[in-house]
Amino acid sequence: MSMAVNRPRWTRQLAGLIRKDLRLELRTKETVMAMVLFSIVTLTIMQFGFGTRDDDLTRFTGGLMWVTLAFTAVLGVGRSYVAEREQRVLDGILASPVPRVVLLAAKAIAIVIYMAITELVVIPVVGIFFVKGPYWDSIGWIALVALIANVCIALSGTLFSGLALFTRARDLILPVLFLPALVPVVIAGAGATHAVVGGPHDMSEYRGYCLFLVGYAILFLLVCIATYDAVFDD
Amino acid sequence: MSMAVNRPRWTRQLAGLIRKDLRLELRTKETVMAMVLFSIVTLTIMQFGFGTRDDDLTRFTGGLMWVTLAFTAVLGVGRSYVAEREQRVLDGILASPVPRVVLLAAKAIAIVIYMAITELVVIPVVGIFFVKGPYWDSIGWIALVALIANVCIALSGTLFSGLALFTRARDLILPVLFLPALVPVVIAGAGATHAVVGGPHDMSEYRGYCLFLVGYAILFLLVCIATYDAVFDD
Amino acid sequence: MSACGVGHIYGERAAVADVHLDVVAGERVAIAGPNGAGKSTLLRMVATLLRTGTGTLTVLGEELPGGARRARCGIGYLAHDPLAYLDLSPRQNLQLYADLFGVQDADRRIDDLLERVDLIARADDPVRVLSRGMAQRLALARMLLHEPRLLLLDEPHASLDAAGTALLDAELATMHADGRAAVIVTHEVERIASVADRLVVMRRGRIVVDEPVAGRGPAQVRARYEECIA
Amino acid sequence: MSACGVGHIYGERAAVADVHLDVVAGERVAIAGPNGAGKSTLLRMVATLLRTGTGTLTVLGEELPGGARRARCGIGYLAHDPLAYLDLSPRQNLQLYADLFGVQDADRRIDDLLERVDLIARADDPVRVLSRGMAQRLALARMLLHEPRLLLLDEPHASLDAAGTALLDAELATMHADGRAAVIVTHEVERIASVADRLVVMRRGRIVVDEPVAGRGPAQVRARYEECIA
Amino acid sequence: MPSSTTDHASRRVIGARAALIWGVIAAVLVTVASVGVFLVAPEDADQGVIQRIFYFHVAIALVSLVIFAVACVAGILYLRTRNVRWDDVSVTAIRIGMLFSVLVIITGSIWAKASWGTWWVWADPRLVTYLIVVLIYAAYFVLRSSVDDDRRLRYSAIYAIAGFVSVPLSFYSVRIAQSFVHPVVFTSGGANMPGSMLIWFLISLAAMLALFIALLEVELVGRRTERALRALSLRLESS
Ligand code: HEM
Ligand SMILES: Nc1ncnc2c1ncn2[C@@H]1O[C@H](COP(=O)(O)OP(=O)(O)OP(=O)(O)O)[C@@H](O)[C@H]1O
Ligand SMILES: Nc1ncnc2c1ncn2[C@@H]1O[C@H](COP(=O)(O)OP(=O)(O)OP(=O)(O)O)[C@@H](O)[C@H]1O
Ligand SMILES: [Mg+2]
Ligand SMILES: [Mg+2]
Repeated sequence: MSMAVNRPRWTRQLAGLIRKDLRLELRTKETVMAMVLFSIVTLTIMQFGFGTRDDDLTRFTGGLMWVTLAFTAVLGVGRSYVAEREQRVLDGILASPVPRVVLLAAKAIAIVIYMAITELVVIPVVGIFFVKGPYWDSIGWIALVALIANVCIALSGTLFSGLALFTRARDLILPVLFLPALVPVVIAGAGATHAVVGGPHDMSEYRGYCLFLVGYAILFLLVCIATYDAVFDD
Repeated sequence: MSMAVNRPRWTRQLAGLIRKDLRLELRTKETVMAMVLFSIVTLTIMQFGFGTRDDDLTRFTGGLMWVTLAFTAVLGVGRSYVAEREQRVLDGILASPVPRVVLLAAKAIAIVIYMAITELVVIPVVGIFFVKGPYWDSIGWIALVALIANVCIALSGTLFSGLALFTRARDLILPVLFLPALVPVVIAGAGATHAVVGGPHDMSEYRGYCLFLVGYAILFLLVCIATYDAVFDD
Repeated sequence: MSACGVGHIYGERAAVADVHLDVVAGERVAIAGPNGAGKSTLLRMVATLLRTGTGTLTVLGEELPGGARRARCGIGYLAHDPLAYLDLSPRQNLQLYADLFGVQDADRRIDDLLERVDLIARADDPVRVLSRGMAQRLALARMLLHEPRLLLLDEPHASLDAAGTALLDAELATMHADGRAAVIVTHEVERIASVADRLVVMRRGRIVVDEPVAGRGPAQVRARYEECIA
Repeated sequence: MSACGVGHIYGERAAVADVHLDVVAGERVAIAGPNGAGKSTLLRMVATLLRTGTGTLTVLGEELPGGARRARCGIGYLAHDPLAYLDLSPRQNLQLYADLFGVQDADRRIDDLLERVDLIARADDPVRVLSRGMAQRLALARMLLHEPRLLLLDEPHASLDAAGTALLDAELATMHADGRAAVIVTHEVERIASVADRLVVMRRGRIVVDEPVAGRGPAQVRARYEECIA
Repeated sequence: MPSSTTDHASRRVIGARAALIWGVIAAVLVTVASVGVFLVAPEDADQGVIQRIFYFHVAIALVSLVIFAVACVAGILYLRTRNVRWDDVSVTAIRIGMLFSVLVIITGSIWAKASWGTWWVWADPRLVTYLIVVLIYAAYFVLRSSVDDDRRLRYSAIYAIAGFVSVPLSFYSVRIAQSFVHPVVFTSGGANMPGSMLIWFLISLAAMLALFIALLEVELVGRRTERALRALSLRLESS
């Protein structure tokens, strides 16, 4: 038999996959809304857990913010392949000539978008409720860390959610795989936030943490490129 | 046509359902293990968020412990109906003559068991890593609060996971409905723990929080009995 | 069972409308009809899984929804999906259902059934790794477990091989004698002559034909069916 | 496609063992066999969804697994499940697959196909609310979307009504002329005479018979099949 | 095939002899190191006898990082070749790595209790990042136990690679971020210790490496034998 006909372009495949994710999101709508709600509830619950013992939580701002974002990320990433799995459609995608790395990229982009929306709410809320002292002038710096961190989260998140996809207790496996990988992000994120919040900016510390995050993202990018083909390769 | 034959006893149904849950658990085994690991990872991650800024976390012991347990509960409860939903078996259960309240009870009991196992690990770990000061002599009191709290968690958890079962974004709805319901549990749990840890026991405060939890459990029991039949009623 | 003016509306689409259908003990009724005619929806209502929107539905002498729990004891429902936990073995799945239905002497009965559907060699593998036809056999065993007096079968022949089909047909053949009843939804019209006493054709949520098939051959039934849906 | 000594072992169970099968352009091969014979497993390997454990498999001139991506462009795979997102509409699902396969002039082609499988009226409802047969029609449309040169069909007639079946059979009838090939797994042995040129019977993971069916009638094919698996 | 060649071939495949040789080397080196560390090496002026734990703590710690690197490389090789033997190496290495890292934490904690007066310091990046490494590799076993067949091997390999990201991060972050209390001896400028200590330290290091290789070989022999037996019984069954 002769060669197959049309060689699809990966840009179109990527766009198609992202459009699909966003359409599902629009149809079920509550995903992003619930991520936002969840992060606010988490902040509240931590406020109750810690705040009652200590009135000024400024010192803990970074920690509160990034622990919350980490848990929200676990939640959001946990949904990445839910539709594919529950509705048994993955075989259809895998039987199409789409490079596995494009699948990864599409999911990663969706995660970055969802996380960014969540942060758009969380970062101001933290500022309003927890910080006593200067905050708003450093919001640009915080946004920058968040941006880099989102890339880390998206890269590691897609990889691990791809792995968790066919494990038996997926809902539990994912946080167990993913949270430890997020610990460095939490530390660096909290550190960087702390460096610019509630007092004089410590830019050298801030830069150090940001570089750390960039390194982490690069390392994970390499891992993803090296392994992602194998994730879906039966 | 005449009446149907055997009227099954609800005790046997309950036992059968619990056995099924535990068998699934044994087969996939890592569920409890993952809950335990998750709680440890959560403790660690919160430690990173806060510990690096404050060396003695004794004041926050209760908060750390109960925030961790709350998240673990969300995770564990999230699994309650995963098998039924993903594997499309719920119709089989619902087409059998089992009272809906028995379904609730079976799930609730399974959750209590899983939570108890998790606490068996979390409570000592917290003692080892976070508390500077007396802890082990009040471990019995902590266990008691945990027991009462587990009942609250199980009752509200089954109800909400039953509700979430039929909404599309289950993974997100559950934490968003369930976490707020856990806020009182976290406050009371943390308060009671704080009353007996790291200093002289304050038994009247402890008793107050415990009574609050008992009240909360009773309240939820009533809500469950009143609404559960409606949850599964198509 | 007896349905009187039964209907169900999803959103704004009437999936089933004004259906009148009586099935007496010992009778086997086949329901056929184009895709989307409302056959599965009707079956789900009789199986007490979906409330009727209009009309009254009486199953095994119990009026729904009030008597649903009692009716369920006597209903065997076979759905599109096998309704089994994929991570449990066939035997464990049947044990669960035995508990739920209060089956007496469960272990013996489960072994019997597994033998009959030829799954005994795979009785302890997780259902996840069974082939599609094996899962369908398990669904058959599950349906028969509690000796239901009314069988509701939604495309029961799907994925069954020759042996499985023979088994199912044999089971349906004995129903007459014990006074049990069956409602069989199927697209394999040729089979109807051998598995049912009555043919009901549905179209767009309504019953358009309801007549006995006694004495007709497969080709005649097929011809009659095509006439109905033309 | 050409399979040479192909096998796959799940854990310790050989689902498919030492299969030799050649399908040339324009040929339609039906695979039949008892439940659990390994038919679906074989099909999944040809569809590049499962790696072969042993042997070499060449599909559309590409050796697997190396050439899998190129081979996929020309394969149309119809599985037990419809492989569609339940919360998207049929049209949106087809749009996604059109992007993945790089289909030219996608919108027109999608409308055409929806028309052909008679889903145009439901093109914008979520797949979740479609009946089982409608979902199967959507799966048909999805499979044909990118004009594959090799069709792999796993029990394609399941849940289809008379009209749907006629549609599928008509599609299969044109294959010969355009030099496309098809492998059809089915339990409805009587249909084989009309949809296939060759009958392959599998048992316990092996091919036991592989012969042309040209000129035989349904009854003859059925008799031959029963002889094979006896 | 004549049975003697089969025997010979399978023995080579199983590799029992290599295990034996490495076992002997490890035993000798560990004995020498123990004797040297406790009887010969000079006593630390500030810390006294507890300082001797240094030789083991640091050697085990460094080797544990090497082990995880081995697991990562074996994972890459598995994905390349799909040969089960590489999965064996990877999983066994991580098992031993976990054992070693628990030993690191135990020896470190004992030392910490003696010299810092506490079992654990949360504010120290060395301790904390190492704990992350341990947690990450603990999750490896959860992942492994919850998938079957080919997927198990593939996922394990992928995770062995992804998990390794934490190791260089942990190693370098300490050197960049300036540890809180935990000492850093080996810097880009070399080792900051007297020669007499360095010799015994190097011997301990060699001993721990040999111990790792010996344990690895023994485990591998066990796994290969088991697999050979299973293949044999399967062949007997089918024939
Ligand atoms: C539970 C606590 C501890 C853990 C988890 C731990 C972990 C480690 C690890 C992973 C290394 C090797 C990697 C590296 O050098 O970056 C290391 C090296 C070392 N540890 Fe520890 N350690 C602990 C406690 C201690 C204590 C209490 C001391 C001494 C006061 C100590 C002294 C050293 C020294 C001197 C080195 C070599 C430093 C170097 O490689 O530059 N450690 N430790
Ligand atoms: N994921 C799996 N893991 C382990 N064993 C499997 C798996 N999938 C299938 N099997 C086994 O492989 C064998 C062949 O299965 P397969 O699905 O190919 O059969 P089939 O011929 O399609 O049967 P059917 O007609 O029932 O669909 C069966 O014994 C089945 O139990
Ligand atoms: N959950 C639902 N929500 C909305 N509409 C539904 C739902 N389920 C079914 N429908 C619609 O009800 C109608 C009847 O569906 P039903 O499944 O009963 O058909 P059917 O006769 O079983 O068809 P098939 O032969 O294809 O299985 C269809 O138009 C279908 O789209
Ligand atoms: Mg139907
Ligand atoms: Mg099959």
